[in-house]
Amino acid sequence: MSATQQTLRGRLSGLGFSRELVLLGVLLAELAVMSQLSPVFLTVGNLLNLSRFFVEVGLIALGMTLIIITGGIDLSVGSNLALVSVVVGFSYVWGLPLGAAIVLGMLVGLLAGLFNGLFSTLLGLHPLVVTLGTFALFRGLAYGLSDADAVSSFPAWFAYFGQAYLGPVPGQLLVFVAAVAVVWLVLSRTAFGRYVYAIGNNEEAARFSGVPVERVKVALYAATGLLVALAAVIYTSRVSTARGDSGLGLELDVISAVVLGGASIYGGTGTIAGTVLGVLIIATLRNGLLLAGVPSTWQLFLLGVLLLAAVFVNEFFRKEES
Amino acid sequence: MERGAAPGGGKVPVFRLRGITKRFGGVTAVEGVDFELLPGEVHALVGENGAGKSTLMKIVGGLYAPDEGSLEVGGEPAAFSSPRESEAAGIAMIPQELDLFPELSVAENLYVGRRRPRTRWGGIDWGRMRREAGEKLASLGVGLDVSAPVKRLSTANQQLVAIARALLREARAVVMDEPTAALTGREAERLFGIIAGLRRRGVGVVYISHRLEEIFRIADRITVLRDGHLVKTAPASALDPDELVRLMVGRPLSEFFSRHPHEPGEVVLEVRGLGREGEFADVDLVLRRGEVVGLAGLIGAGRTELAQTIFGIRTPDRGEVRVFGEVLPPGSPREAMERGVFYVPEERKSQGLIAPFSVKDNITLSVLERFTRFGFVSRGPERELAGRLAGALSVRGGGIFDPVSRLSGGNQQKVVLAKSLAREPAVLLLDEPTRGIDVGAKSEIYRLIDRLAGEGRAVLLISSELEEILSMSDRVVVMREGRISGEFGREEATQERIMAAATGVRGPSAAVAEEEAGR
Amino acid sequence: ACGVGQQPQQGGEQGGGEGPNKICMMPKLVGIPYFNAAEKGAREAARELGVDLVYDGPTEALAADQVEFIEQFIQQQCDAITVAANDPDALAPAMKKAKQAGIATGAWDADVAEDARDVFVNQATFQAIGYKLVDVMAEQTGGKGKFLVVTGSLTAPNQNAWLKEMRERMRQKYPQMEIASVQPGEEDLQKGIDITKDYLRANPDTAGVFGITSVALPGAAEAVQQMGLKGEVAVTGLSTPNEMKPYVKSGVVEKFVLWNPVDLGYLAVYVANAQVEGTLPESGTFKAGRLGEVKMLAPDEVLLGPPLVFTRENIDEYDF
Amino acid sequence: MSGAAAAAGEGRAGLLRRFLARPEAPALVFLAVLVAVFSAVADGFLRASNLEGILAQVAVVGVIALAVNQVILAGEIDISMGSMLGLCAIVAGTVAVATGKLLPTLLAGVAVGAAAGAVNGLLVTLGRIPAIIVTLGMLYALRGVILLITGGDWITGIPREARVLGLGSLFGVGAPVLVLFACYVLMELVHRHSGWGRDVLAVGGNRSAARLAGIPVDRVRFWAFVLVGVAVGIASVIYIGRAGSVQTNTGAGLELRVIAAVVIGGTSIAGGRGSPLAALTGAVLIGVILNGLVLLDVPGVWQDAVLGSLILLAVATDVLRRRLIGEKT
Ligand SMILES: Nc1ncnc2c1ncn2[C@@H]1O[C@H](COP(=O)(O)OP(=O)(O)OP(=O)(O)O)[C@@H](O)[C@H]1O
Ligand SMILES: Nc1ncnc2c1ncn2[C@@H]1O[C@H](COP(=O)(O)OP(=O)(O)OP(=O)(O)O)[C@@H](O)[C@H]1O
Ligand SMILES: [Mg+2]
Ligand SMILES: [Mg+2]
Repeated sequence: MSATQQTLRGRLSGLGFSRELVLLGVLLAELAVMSQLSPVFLTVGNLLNLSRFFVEVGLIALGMTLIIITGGIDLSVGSNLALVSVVVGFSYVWGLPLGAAIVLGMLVGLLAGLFNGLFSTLLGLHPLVVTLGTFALFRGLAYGLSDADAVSSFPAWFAYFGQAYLGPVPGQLLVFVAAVAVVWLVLSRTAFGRYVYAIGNNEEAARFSGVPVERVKVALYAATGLLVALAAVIYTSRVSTARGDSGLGLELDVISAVVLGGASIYGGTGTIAGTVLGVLIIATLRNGLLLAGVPSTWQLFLLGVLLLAAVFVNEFFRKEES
Repeated sequence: MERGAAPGGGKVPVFRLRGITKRFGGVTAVEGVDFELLPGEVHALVGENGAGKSTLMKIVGGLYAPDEGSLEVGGEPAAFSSPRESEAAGIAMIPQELDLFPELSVAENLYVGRRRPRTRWGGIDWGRMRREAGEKLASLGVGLDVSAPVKRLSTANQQLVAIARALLREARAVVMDEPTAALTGREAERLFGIIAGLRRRGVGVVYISHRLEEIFRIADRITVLRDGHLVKTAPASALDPDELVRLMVGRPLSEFFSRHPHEPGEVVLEVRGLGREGEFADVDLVLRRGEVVGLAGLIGAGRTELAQTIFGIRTPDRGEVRVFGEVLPPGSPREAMERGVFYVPEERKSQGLIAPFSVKDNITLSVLERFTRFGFVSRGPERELAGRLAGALSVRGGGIFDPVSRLSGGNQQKVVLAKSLAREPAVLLLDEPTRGIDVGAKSEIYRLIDRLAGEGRAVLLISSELEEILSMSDRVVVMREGRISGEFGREEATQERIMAAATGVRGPSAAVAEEEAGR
Repeated sequence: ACGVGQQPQQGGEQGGGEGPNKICMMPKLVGIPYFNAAEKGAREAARELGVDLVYDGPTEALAADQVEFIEQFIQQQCDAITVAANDPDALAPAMKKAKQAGIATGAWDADVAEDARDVFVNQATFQAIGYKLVDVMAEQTGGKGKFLVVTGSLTAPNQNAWLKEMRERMRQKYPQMEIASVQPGEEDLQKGIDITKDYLRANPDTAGVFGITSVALPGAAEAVQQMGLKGEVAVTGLSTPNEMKPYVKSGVVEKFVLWNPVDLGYLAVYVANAQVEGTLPESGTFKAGRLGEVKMLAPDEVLLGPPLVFTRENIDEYDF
Repeated sequence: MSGAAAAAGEGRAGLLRRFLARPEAPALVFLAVLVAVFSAVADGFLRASNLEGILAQVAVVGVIALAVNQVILAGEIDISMGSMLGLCAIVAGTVAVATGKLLPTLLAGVAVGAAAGAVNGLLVTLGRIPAIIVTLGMLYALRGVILLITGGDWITGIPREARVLGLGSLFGVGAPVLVLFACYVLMELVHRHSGWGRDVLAVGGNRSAARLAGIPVDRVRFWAFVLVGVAVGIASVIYIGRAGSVQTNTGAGLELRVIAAVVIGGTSIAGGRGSPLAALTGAVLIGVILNGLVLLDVPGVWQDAVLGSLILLAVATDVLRRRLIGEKT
């Protein structure tokens, strides 16, 4: 880094350029470019409609943010989503009332998360290793239970979860906004949130300070399981199908959004605002490119390049750490 | 070593700093400081915590670039942009904070970043490496399994490895930043022997320490820093301890150890037959209200393990701990805290503090739930408590909202203590609470310990400084190889008796036995 | 105001208003030869008809991604949307939404739920394919033996339907033929090769291997070739000719089955355009450019024709 | 192990402890148990051709895992291998079709891989972007590049001469196995006997201390990423040799399989602890499981579930090891 760069960076960060502000800038720039590429893009209708496609990733990203702040990771979220979806669909087909099936699905999602948390904390194994195992296990259970078949004969009211509108606003957007508010409050205002950061920065010192490290971690994985289950219900309703290959590759989408939002996979840093911006940046990029008629083969390339560029800009503005 | 004589008959300094200034953001760590190190001299660098000693030496070590001022090495201007360049110029550092590679073996730790011995085929000669490492450590009087990973070693042994690492290089200057902080008297003595050897060979040694008696034993010259400024550089013979303290603190220190013995009250903590496989066994211990009990012992005696087991960080294999007569559930620090037991760890960096957290967040971490309403932290009272405790312990170098990583070591230690006070514990287990702390802060901490005892709390003071133990304790318990080997009342406790109990041998042969125990 | 599936706003300007018709066509995924071939046909038809063709889809065969594309097509105000569905039901809500917006809807290659589209362009019935595969295999193995089936993804509905028809054909006509195992190749060439090899090593009595996707078949053929079992283990299935040419030429694969995806894409555009123009008949036949008269199987189903069987003799005539 | 000489005089128990202290011990034990179980219940598992087949199948993942192992040991991560393998295979395949020779094919694959790895390394070290983001971005970007340059068409008809690394054999042992073994021996030498190999451990174990010790931390990390690229290049030539053609989704999902191999083998994801043998063991372990699933004819829909359970069981073995050597918390 040259001296001029450093002073520029120093001056700008002196002006209070936080990570989130930079990401906001990236998002606004993106909106500006996309609206030039497609006239439909910057319409209220499109933007609201677009929200229906990031809510599932967004919900899971909230939980993943907290997990990543503690220095953990959960690779099993996509598989868990499929498992919950299949449980809801097939328990309904096998005769459970749909309401009960949904409750059962939520329970399964929660238990799956709990399993991740307990397995890694009780046995002292890195969550990456454990969730690599459950990544295959949950997916396999989803395939096995559904026998690779699909269910789509849901009653009409099930559509509310993923296809309802309140006025012009998609229902799931409201769910997402509520979830963001709750998780943001928990992370920034509660003792639990402080513990999450403490664990991520120095787990041993947290333990010496009486932070219930194991309990916090298990709670996080379980809560993420629950968020995955919520996302799974919305997803199943949105596509009105329950099948074993749902959410394939979802974990990468979620992790992309979280790390773009500034969370470090080494733990200790990350914010909800950053994650939400990360989710929005990726979602608008995909939507804008589609509307602009950019072939999807280009999108992968541009997504990768943008991810790098956004983070590079972000790092550039970040305060120097000695 | 060949060094030409400079005009005027003086020697050319190994290195010389002129007008050095270094700022961190708004904080000026050192300002306009001159410092020189001559070949074959031991130059002590003293000052309060945060005075800028480490910062100044990190500039010599190539870790920081100075904002102003210049550096000369062997009479030539120099500028280091990395530790590597500093090393190449013949300067070896023993850093203040232990920085080893926990998964690598002792032998390998000594060779990281160095040229490793090679076999004829170009591979690494592991046999020779282990042999040489063993010899180097043996010269320090340490017998360690050099193929064991460093993470298995106690702090003291890790410190010895760090020292051996620096000495392995044939350096012209060795900078030692508080090398004895984690050592007991025995190892410290060995180190002094090594320093004498270095000096004979014409190597310059910068010696940073808060232990004044050490300074006067080994230093040729003393430089005093205060608040980043140079106060004085003088031959050691021209100073006396009181004068030195006055230079460091800026005022005379009236009473160093403050202790007002009280009548011990009821039993607060009772340890019965506590044991952990391979660490300690059959420990019985009683702490009473208003009592300070010193826990002495050699390195590896198992004092840290015992204290951590009482606190619940480690789970005992046998025995029980009672607090106010009730059995403490084993293995739960939270439960111990609830019942009024608190442990102040010896490892400040890894166990005591969350470095990026602010002073406030560190102080209140253990009591956070007290400030929560409906799960939310009420920030007013939290800030109030943190401010009050930081003030009470006179934490300097940053406000309560600054990250604790920005404070000097001693001030960090005060934050750790403030954190323990936040819980208002009935039993306080202090593990080396004054390690790396300046005289001023030390005396503040002694006053604090006295006050806590006066308030009716029970204090277990683990320390490797015998003087500290003797001056502060109502009772001294000694551990040897995981067992209690002696207990002395205030009147009976003497240096000789404690050493005898710690080494297991009485009388003049104790020193020989110590040698034996080291193997 | 709360309603289900009621997307307010928008909806394209339909019918042959000013400008060319805009047809949005989606494959299961982009970036594989089969759908590239279909695109070739579609573009040819679009040129002939003078329509504006948008041909795009996800880079992975995922129904959820396809839903997103359909929503975007609606935003882009297409006149017709026709899709090759990765899941019949998952795409249904989005397709219904398109319908409500007044867009002509259709499916090609793989159907969506019947009530979610106006018409389906069927390349060949499940029965025709399943039966033909078994017949081709029976020819080579004398109508008996145990068989391995390597599929693409476990959940692909059309593959499950073909399997069902294959079993049915064996039960009816070749009682001595038996599907001993179905293994998922996960649309991964290497994985297809590996599981075929593993299976054949463990079950040397296997008479033949079906590879029923364009990735699974070359994988199975490669495995048999590498193990030197040419002539002992018969291989057939569904795939595209360019990928299969080496194996047909070397004799590992005698025959395999498919329809012509170029023609399929071509037909899908003709049908979609006829929908927009309102010229699609309810029954009888329908004139589709160079394909001539094409049969209406039902009022909402157009059939491309019987499956094609590729052999050493005819394979060089095709390039896709 | 070569350390055995130093352990002379120690009893059997000492040797056992020494073995158990090694990072790959749990995976090795679990692998042994699994092999025993499969030999008993699966006909033909123990046949030489099957065992050779397993090794040949894990060659691609194994060769890459050996390199990724170094990245993880250095405290970094690389998840771009899947797309990188696809790109290398496309380029190497094209060259193979054009030239019909092994050497240019290999050079092309390795060159492309090394270039991609160098980009990763530069972005991580000079760009100061966390490796997970760099390689995630590359995962997407390179897959995009593949689709853009091929337009989705396969590369078919790769001539036999260029497929030697996939199809050839020496003394009845397949070329993929030989290449895998050669790479393993090489990495073991690098790991134990090269300065870079030891520096990797130091950097991963304590990066700031490594910097203090004068290790050129950035250079060490950079070469780890390049090494992955080179390994992917070699693996891509094995791949085209074994597959005979290249599809555009070649390597999709490979990154997780490789990382699974490395960490299940026992290399710590936190860096600084692990060995090439761990990566190899992990790769073989997964290969054995997958092979067993087919031999036992586990229904396709349940295969992932069984795989997942066995992975969890394998990693849980580590707890047993810690109990045995008395590591306490
Ligand atoms: N990296 C840093 N960032 C910001 N401030 C720093 C940094 N390092 C040191 N300081 C500040 O510089 C001053 C000098 O610190 P230094 O560590 O040199 O003190 P010291 O004399 O070594 O103290 P101690 O005896 O406690 O080790 C302190 O006020 C400290 O807070
Ligand atoms: N020479 C040695 N070789 C191997 N392990 C040792 C050695 N010395 C100490 N240990 C390990 O360290 C443990 C004791 O560590 P430690 O030095 O922290 O004890 P302590 O009595 O608390 O000393 P202090 O707190 O003064 O450093 C022992 O139980 C032992 O496991
Ligand atoms: Mg210091
Ligand atoms: Mg101790």
